[in-house]
Amino acid sequence: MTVHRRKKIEIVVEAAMLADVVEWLTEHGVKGYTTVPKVSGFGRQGRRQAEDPARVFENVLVIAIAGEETARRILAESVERLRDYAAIVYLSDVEVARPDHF
Amino acid sequence: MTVHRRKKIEIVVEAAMLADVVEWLTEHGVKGYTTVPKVSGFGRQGRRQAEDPARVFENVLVIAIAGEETARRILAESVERLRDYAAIVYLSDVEVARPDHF
Amino acid sequence: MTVHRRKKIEIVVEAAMLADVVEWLTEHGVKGYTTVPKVSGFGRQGRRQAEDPARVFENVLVIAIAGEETARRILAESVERLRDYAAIVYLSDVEVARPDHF
Amino acid sequence: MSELLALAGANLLSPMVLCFVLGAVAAAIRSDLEIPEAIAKGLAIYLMLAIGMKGGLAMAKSDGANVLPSIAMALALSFALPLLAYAILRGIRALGSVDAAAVAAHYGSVSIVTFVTAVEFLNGRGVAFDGVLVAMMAAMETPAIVTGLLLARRALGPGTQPQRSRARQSHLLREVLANGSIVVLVGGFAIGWAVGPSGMEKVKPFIFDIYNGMLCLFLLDMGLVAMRQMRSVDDLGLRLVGFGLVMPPLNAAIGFAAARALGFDVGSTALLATLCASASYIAVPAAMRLALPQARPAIYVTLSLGVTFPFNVAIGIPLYLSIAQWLARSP
Amino acid sequence: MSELLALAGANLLSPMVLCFVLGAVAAAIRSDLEIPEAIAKGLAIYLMLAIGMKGGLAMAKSDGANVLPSIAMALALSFALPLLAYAILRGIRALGSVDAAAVAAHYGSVSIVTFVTAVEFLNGRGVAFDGVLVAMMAAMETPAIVTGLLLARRALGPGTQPQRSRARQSHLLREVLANGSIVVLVGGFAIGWAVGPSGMEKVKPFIFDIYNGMLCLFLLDMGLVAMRQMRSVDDLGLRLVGFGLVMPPLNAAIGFAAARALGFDVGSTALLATLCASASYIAVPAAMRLALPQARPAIYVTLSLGVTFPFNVAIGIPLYLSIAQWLARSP
Amino acid sequence: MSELLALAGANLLSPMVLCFVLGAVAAAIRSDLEIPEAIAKGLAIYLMLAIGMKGGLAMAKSDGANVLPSIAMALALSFALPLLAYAILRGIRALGSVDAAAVAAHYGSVSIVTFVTAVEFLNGRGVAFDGVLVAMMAAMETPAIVTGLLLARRALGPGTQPQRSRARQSHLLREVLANGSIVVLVGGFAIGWAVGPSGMEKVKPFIFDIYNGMLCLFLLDMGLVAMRQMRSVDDLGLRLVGFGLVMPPLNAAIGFAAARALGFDVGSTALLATLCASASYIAVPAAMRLALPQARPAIYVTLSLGVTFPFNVAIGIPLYLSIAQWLARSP
Ligand SMILES: Nc1ncnc2c1ncn2[C@@H]1O[C@H](COP(=O)(O)O)[C@@H](O)[C@H]1O
Ligand SMILES: Nc1ncnc2c1ncn2[C@@H]1O[C@H](COP(=O)(O)O)[C@@H](O)[C@H]1O
Ligand SMILES: Nc1ncnc2c1ncn2[C@@H]1O[C@H](COP(=O)(O)O)[C@@H](O)[C@H]1O
Ligand code: NA
Ligand code: NA
Ligand code: NA
Repeated sequence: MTVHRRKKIEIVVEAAMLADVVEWLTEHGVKGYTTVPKVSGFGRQGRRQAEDPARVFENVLVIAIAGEETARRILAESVERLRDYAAIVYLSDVEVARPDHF
Repeated sequence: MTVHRRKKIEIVVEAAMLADVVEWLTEHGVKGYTTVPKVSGFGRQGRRQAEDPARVFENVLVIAIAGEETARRILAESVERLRDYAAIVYLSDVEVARPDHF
Repeated sequence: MTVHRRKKIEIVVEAAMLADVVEWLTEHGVKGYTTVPKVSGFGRQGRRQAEDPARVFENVLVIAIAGEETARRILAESVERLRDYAAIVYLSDVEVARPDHF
Repeated sequence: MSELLALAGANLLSPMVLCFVLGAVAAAIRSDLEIPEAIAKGLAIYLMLAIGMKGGLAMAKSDGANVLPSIAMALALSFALPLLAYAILRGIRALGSVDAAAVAAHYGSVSIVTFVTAVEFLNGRGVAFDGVLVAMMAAMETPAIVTGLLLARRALGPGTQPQRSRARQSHLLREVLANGSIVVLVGGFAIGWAVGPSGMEKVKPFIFDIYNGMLCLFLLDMGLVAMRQMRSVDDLGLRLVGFGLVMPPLNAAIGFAAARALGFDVGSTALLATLCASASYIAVPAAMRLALPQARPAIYVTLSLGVTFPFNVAIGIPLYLSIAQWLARSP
Repeated sequence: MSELLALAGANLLSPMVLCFVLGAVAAAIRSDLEIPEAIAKGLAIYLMLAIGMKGGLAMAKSDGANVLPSIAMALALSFALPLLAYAILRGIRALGSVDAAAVAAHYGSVSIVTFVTAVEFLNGRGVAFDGVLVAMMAAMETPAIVTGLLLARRALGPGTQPQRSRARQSHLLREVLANGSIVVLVGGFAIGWAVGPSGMEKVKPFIFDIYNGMLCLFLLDMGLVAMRQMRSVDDLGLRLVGFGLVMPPLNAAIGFAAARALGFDVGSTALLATLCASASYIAVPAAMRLALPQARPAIYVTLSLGVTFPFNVAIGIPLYLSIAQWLARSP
Repeated sequence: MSELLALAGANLLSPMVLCFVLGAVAAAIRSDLEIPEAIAKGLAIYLMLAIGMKGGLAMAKSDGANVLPSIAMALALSFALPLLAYAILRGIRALGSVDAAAVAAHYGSVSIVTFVTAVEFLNGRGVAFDGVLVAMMAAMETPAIVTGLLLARRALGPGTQPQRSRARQSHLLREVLANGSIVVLVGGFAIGWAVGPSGMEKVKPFIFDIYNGMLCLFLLDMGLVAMRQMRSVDDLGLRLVGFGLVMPPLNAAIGFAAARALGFDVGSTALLATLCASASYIAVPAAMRLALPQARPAIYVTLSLGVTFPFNVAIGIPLYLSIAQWLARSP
């Protein structure tokens, strides 16, 4: 079996921005994504605890597997795009078997 | 401290298949696994949104740390095994401290 | 854009230990972390299934992006620190755009 | 006809059905209204338990002579109904054989919520019915799945189907035979029967008095869910939507014949027709997803939940009652 | 004054308010007590539906002459109230203009839970009020958001604001116009009005009889939530906390004037004052987080939920009723 | 004996206990029936609040003379009972000392659900009891944890135990002292006492009328949970299972002696015996997991939830009542 290298983009972002982030990823042509809801955390913006009444303090984790170039463009744009929001973005290397899927 | 290289196998798959995937990983001798429920996403099969009444549109994320060979075998088999299902599989490198655990 | 290398620390640990693990990460100077609740799994301590009445069998997944040295110190300490608990720890490489955040 | 309209109008003035409408409106204006999944499931379990207990209590008061033939009829109906649905779907060339088999299984099985709505509709008009209908509903849920899978197996041919692993097979069997809703329904039935009127007195305020109110909340959620699913209906195409609207009355007609054979009264006849006309959207999708992954859930969930369910609630149930009343008058 | 204390004392002896106190105590001693989020949301939906239905039923019994002027007044109040809050916040130099605009929007809108508590308080003392107040509450929820955003836009200047993407804009619009609570409230109102006394009879045990008990559980949760939020109050600074305590009576004063203009009775006057005095902590934070990410949620949520909400429940509501009674006696 | 069987039989004919049986059967046939965790927690909070309020109301009507001695006795029992359990476990060489200490803590503490089931059982037979039992239950929950930890510390020796971090220690303290269930129970008790009969009248339909029905749903869930836990019982070995069946009557015997010392009536005696006989399966496991990670949860959860809890519900409670009645007749 030949394996193919792709990049995994992971974004932890406040839940209110989920629709926006997904739209943005899609504009960059990712072929899919996965979202994990009700995530909590801590960062520059302090403690963010999921399941508050207004869902203002809930994070989501968004995962997308994509080509290296797409991933780099998303990472570069994220600096500007997510400036005002609670969010982090990071990339890592993954191997997949079906290159056409990602 | 010496660290040891292992592979992380990640599988996003429809919730209905969870028991099956776990059985399959176990057959390959993984010593453990972790499952994250109520995951949503988008892929070739379109939008999949967790928490629908029939749980037909819910995904789970399965994570297993294992040796390189095991991981490659699982990745290779996944192509055939998960063909008809909403699913993706990818591998990445991790470092662990207690090699006997994985 | 220049990217910067960091380490991702991932810890799957029983939910009762969450406050403790977070305190420990913070002592090591991580600037942030993310927690995914209601995670299930299997390992040396057998099956652990989230959502039991006493929450004794629930796991959480803790993710922290940090510098290489911090990550290695956390991995090394984890052996002793989490000996008695259901827990695994592993590291991987990630790339970030805003080095001051992590 | 005017009688039917009057009935439908009266139906729409109950708070329960208006809550369904409210949910549908909320979804239509894309409100973010959401009943938490846990609440919806809790309400469903409550309704199953209550309806089971009420059925059992009714049985405890009756002689129970017709139980066995009724249940045998229910099993036979559920096994047979998918054949008609499958023949129609293939006849109008609406779907390939695997998708057609999956959809057919849904129409042979039943929608518990449709049944609950029908019961409430009868209660509102003071129409009585036999407690055995609850047992018939339980009996009709699963046989259709077997027929659907056999139809699919024929289409796929031997060997095409991926080998079932042990875990998956046992999971499917549990889904089908020990489905949670059915266990609560049948269990509630047995409890109501066993403890009788004096025992049920202890839980009357919970099981009887607040029942309509709980139903309001549940139907609010069903309105949301059904209308949100209806958004995908456009993707189905005209032929499939037509199927989803024509199949319920056709199956209801078979239900009328069966009711006559069993000598049912007006209320029981209307309920059996409703059971035949309704399509499952919880138990069967879950089973199909495991046993027949090649079939597309976007089709079968949208058809049963987005087309047939609202049709039955708005038009079907009053229609089936009118017909049952008309049949009772004609010898 | 002694009358006020007696009122407040009586208020504290109802199981409902004591449950709020219990929640607050549990949070204060850092108990791990937690009402699951799904339960809290389910209770909120129940309360909205019940209060809507009750209001609609009251409307069905009254002549409904004052509906239109009342709703017009509610819209005007919600549009205007943020201007006062903004002027004060900027005047005392407590906040920058963006944060001030966000906070102002919260105080122009309403807190549904505060309203529910006030209704229960009036019921406990046998004070009647007009069903139209429920409609006014619904009308007051969203206009303040528009005013707040306009204030912020002026502060940010043209071009400074990040371009809204399509997904975000449509999300905001839905938040604001089809907010789930409002839909259930208005829908319940319409249902109660449409089905009238005979229709509501069917759901009386659920909607009326167990209402106070459901309110107990809900207020238990609100006590927990409010007290936990109060822990962050120290970070606000004296000036902001003062604002959170002084703004409610100021807005209530405007409410009294409006009630007089509409010719309201004692109970309706107290309720309108309560609506003006209360600050939103669910709908508006959600909208602000999307439309004005530069404003800090730690400020606006803590102020409305941690300062103003407990003030209104403990002191404000009895105070507004006393004043309404005093106003009714003075010509 | 025949009286006991008749009692047990009558017990099994209440819808509440039959719902427990239904849950157990559903788990036994491996149904996928699941009560959402949020619903189960919501029901538990409701039951705690209701039982607390009922106890407080009963206290408000009585003279309250025996409150202090009763609570002192409850504290003493909970401190002392783990010593017996520990001695037996070590004596029969069933467990190492750390696991034995953890298990012992569970048997000194109480199971609230077992208590609730016993109360319902007494109500069903018209047997009265003192409101102070609710306060005793609250008092018995935590002292046993302290004894268990002291036993374990002795076994581990100084220095062996990992240093507790600040976060973990304060977490444990909160678990133990401000446990959510206890806060709601004690708070409900205080509220019922404070508002008295006239105040409680406002919440009667919710707290009293639908109580049995809510209990049905809750016991359905407990049946599921207990039976699913019983699947792991095989791994315990015969000696431990024997312990889980013999310990309850032994502790009950101590409860009978204590009840006699306090001069309790029949119902209160049966309830105190039940408290002593029951083993915690929510509060204590959570505390042990933090404070004594070396002990194995698979042992202590399975023993208390999978062996002792079903034993008490099916056999223990009717047995303890029979003995209490027999004791009352013998001078
Ligand atoms: N170093 C980090 N490692 C892991 N997650 C982080 C880190 N920093 C921030 N986060 C997550 O990202 C969210 C937003 O971060 P921030 O914008 O820094 O407040 C936080 O609430 C965390 O969930
Ligand atoms: N490129 C991707 N990156 C991340 N997750 C994906 C990707 N493609 C698919 N997924 C996830 O895998 C599930 C099944 O994918 P598919 O079989 O392509 O529909 C989707 O619902 C997503 O949760
Ligand atoms: N090899 C593995 N891969 C992924 N997750 C694991 C692995 N081993 C253990 N885990 C997770 O870590 C938890 C504790 O592991 P253990 O301490 O080995 O019981 C388990 O319940 C799993 O959620
Ligand atoms: Na059918
Ligand atoms: Na206001
Ligand atoms: Na005990």
